[in-house]
Amino acid sequence: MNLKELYQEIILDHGKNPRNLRKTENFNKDAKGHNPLCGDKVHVYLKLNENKKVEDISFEGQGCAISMASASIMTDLVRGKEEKEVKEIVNDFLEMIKEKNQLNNKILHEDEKTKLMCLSGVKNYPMRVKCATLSWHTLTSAINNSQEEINSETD
Amino acid sequence: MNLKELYQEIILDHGKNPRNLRKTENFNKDAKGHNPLCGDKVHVYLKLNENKKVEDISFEGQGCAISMASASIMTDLVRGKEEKEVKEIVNDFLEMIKEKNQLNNKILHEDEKTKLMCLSGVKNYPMRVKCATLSWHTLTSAINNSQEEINSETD
Amino acid sequence: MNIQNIKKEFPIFKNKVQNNDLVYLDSANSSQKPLVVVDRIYDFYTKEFSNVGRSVHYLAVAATNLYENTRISVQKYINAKEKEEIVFTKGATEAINLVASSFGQKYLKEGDEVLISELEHHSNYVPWHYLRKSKGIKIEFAEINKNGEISLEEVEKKITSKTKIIALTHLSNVTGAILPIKQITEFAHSKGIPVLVDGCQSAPHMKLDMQELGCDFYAISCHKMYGPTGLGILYAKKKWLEELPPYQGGGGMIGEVKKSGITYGDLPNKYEAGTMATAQVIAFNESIKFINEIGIKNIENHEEELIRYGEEVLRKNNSVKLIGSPKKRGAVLSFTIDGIHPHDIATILDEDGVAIRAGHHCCQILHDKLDLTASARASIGVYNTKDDFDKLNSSINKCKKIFNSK
Amino acid sequence: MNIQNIKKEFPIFKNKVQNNDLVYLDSANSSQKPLVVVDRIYDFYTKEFSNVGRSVHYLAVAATNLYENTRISVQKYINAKEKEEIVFTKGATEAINLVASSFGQKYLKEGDEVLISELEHHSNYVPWHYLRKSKGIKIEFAEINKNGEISLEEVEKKITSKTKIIALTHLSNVTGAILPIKQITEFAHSKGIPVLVDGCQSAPHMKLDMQELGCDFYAISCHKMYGPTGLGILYAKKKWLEELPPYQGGGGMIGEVKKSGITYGDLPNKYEAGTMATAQVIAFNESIKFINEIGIKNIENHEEELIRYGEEVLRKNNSVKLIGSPKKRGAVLSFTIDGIHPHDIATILDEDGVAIRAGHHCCQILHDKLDLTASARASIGVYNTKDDFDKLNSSINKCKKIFNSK
Ligand SMILES: Cc1ncc(COP(=O)(O)O)c(C=O)c1O
Ligand SMILES: Cc1ncc(COP(=O)(O)O)c(C=O)c1O
Repeated sequence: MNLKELYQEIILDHGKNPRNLRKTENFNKDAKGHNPLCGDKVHVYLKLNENKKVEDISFEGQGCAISMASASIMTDLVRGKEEKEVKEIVNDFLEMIKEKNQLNNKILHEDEKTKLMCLSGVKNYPMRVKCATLSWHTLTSAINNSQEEINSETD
Repeated sequence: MNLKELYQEIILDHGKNPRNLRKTENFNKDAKGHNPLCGDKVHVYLKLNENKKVEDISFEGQGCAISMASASIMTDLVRGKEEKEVKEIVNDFLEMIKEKNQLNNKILHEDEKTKLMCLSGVKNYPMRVKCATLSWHTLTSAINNSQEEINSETD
Repeated sequence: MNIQNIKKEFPIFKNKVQNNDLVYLDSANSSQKPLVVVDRIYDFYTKEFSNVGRSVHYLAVAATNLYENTRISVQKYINAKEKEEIVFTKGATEAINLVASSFGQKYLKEGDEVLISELEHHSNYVPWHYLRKSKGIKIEFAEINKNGEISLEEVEKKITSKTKIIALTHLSNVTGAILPIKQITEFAHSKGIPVLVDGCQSAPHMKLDMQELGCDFYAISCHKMYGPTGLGILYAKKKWLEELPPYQGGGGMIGEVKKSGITYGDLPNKYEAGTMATAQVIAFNESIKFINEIGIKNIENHEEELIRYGEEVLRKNNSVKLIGSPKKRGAVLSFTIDGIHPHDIATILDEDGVAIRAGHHCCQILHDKLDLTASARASIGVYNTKDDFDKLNSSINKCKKIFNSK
Repeated sequence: MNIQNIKKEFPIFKNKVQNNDLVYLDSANSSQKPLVVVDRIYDFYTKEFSNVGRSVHYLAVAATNLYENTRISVQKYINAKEKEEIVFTKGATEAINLVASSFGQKYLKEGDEVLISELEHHSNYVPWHYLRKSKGIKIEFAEINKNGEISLEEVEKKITSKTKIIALTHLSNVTGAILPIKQITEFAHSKGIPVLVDGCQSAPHMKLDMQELGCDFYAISCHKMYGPTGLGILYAKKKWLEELPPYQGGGGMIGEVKKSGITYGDLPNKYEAGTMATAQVIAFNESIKFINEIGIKNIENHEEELIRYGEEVLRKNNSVKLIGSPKKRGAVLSFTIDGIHPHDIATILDEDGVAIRAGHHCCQILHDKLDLTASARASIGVYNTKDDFDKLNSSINKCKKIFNSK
């Protein structure tokens, strides 16, 4: 285990000053996520334009450094992508966190991937994986516009 | 432990051929007893005359050799005694079975006491004490004419 | 593992009980425990103990993983479709109470019928009786045939348009009859009726396959399955666990809690309120490993041969009367002896170290039907041998001698 | 037994956890187990195992006696009037569910009120919520004062003519506040209202005297009290156990069972359906002996000093905010650190072997009230020392360094 890998500068920075922590005006998709065990909560707002491109994305919520950083980085990386691409990024990220050691998608630039890989430190902290994935699951749910609230418990 | 002490001739005899296994006609007191764990059942019938003397006593029921012999011997010894005396005998018996090693009452003759002491072998078989005492508790309940059924579990 | 040497895995047989070798024929009541299971409990408490699920520290994470590993082992062992279909309870009794309570609350109303059988253990009758009292439902009893079995036809006959659930034992703890659960379930489902199976007596002895069996609910008692006391399992098809209301309320089973209302957690958490039997769940994984290492098929063969032998021995003993003669008999042999009450039999046998059970075995309805107040029961586990039945038999002969029975 | 050496009785502290000495500050979640308790489980399973109550053979009789001996020990330990007032459950959660279900069924109807508090653990709220849903009762919340306490006056204020039962924690598992249960009970009884006490957090730490306390129901979690998992205790005044309907139905709790109806067994059997947690009950006797040998008064003194020390240490650490400042604090210290989420704290502490809990501790209502989503909690047992708080403190400083917090 390695705390330094978990709490990298980037994580601490995004955790302390999360980007896109607000509510998108005129959002047309949204979903809530919740981890009943620890009480972490996130609400993701999306504005897709007519071409199904992410015009804006934001989130509200409370949580640990990992979950805030994860949501912050996610919203940064996903803006401007098409719905299909977003789904691919999400899946790639979730697979990386759970099994693989790298990101395979062809959508993100190398520097974006490097940023995202900063979250891979949670792999050594199984109880914290949920913190890192909650906002991502919630994003999926927002895109699918499924009404049910995401419980990170199902991870 | 000693099986011979438990299954003395007298016990086996009374167990096999219980005396007073019938229903007293015109009984004026009765009670039912039951051991929920093993299913043993006994129904004691009493006929007290105007002087509160036991004119007749009988029982119906099913159970092991110990419980049948105990009911059989009990009914034999109690007939003709006064209510007060019956209570004393019952208490003396119950104390003997549970703690003491002898019978102290002045009502029964020595040979009657010897007969009753045959039941003392159950002292070495804690799970069987209930078999020996069920009919006695039921007799008490019949005398007190309390309506509730006796559960040997309360021993 | 060699089935002939299996007894060595059970430390209890190393010591004398009242100067006798223990002849343990009371496994239907509760089985003995192999050393691996006891060791696991010991190690968990002395080296790894923590509560599960709630803390993020190392011990808690490790314990949570161990706990969930058992769930996966159970899932695989009984071939459930998903691990969320495995709910840990304090025993089979609680598992059945859970279903009766939650199903009853949502789906049963006055006049509805629950179909059980005359073979049922009190644990599969009393919970339904509660609904009879609170909701005015009716309980119907499928009746035994002369072999002490419940046939498919009998169940079919007793189903009416009001039957809302069927709850049956898989293997009778008295007659040893194995019920045709698969066929019953198929028929029941064709009528849209769910089936609960009391698997207490089958689980330790038979290969279990929930997807093959098709039933909706299956209750297991871990302490009868070489596992620790205080633990049971409810298998339930996911759709039921999703649809039914939760049972007990408390920590760990909630989603969000507000003064005004509550949402419930995901499966199977929704049904696991409060601190669970952590150490027992973790140790039960060893019970499953133990069974798997021998192979349940090997256990089945061993026990089948054994019970056939026992049946033969007792049949040859005149004045012993076997209760039930099912075509396929599970690990149970109940009997009476003319002129000797089962309690007296058990006491005398005990003096020789032969442990059997005497009583109604929590089956008063069945004993009433058979016009018995009690019976004696010898039941086996993987550690028993033919020798045990020989000893049983010679102790029975001692009983007869004491009672001067022929 | 010397309280300074008590840690040696707990084998878990003999091994390193991830190369660190274990600093276990999560006892409010579950306590570690002294060797005597683990050994008892081991010996019971390996040398004496049998199910209780149901068979008459030697092992069964011995196990039954051991089982009942624990009941008597518990009775004496909490000074209950009679041993029949002690019911074994699978946990405190089940104990409270039992009361809510049985009491609710018999005595509660639409519009009735149940008074609980904002301090309650979900286990003392969700069971009452069920009655809100099924019966339309109302749940009232006594509110905390600024110290995180529930005062007698607040309870008095919230009682109305519709209040039918009061259910309160004895010691808050978050603020550490100890409630004036005796005074509350006296007042409640003067209005004819029974009182249930959630004793999960008090039982391991305080002298208990049911007759002195006067409450009607008291729920205990054995795994928090140096005992095995999967076991709890419900103390209930005999008159309630007599009057209330049984909870779960099954073997062992019945009187007579017929197709047409059922009568129930005597106390406490009526409430102990199915095979109980035999080994756990028997081992719990050792937990009580363990506590008695140290002396609960000595434990109280030791822990009081310790928690005062811990409080001081944390108060001195700027940016640590304690939750609640009750006049008399139990074995719990909850806190937050500005700018660092409790989950992050717990993870960083864990790296040093310091095990605390982070989250809402099953008290969402309270956290909502305090406008927190989560908190960190250090809680102690008899094995803790001042050194543990020093280590906690230096690990907290490490957190602050990582997070650049002042
Ligand atoms: C105050 C309080 N009440 C109730 C409970 C529930 O106890 P258990 O989970 O052992 O059933 C706990 C512990 O989790 C507690 O701290
Ligand atoms: C057929 C059957 N059903 C249910 C039970 C109840 O199981 P438990 O007592 O473990 O809850 C038993 C065992 O006692 C049983 O044999």
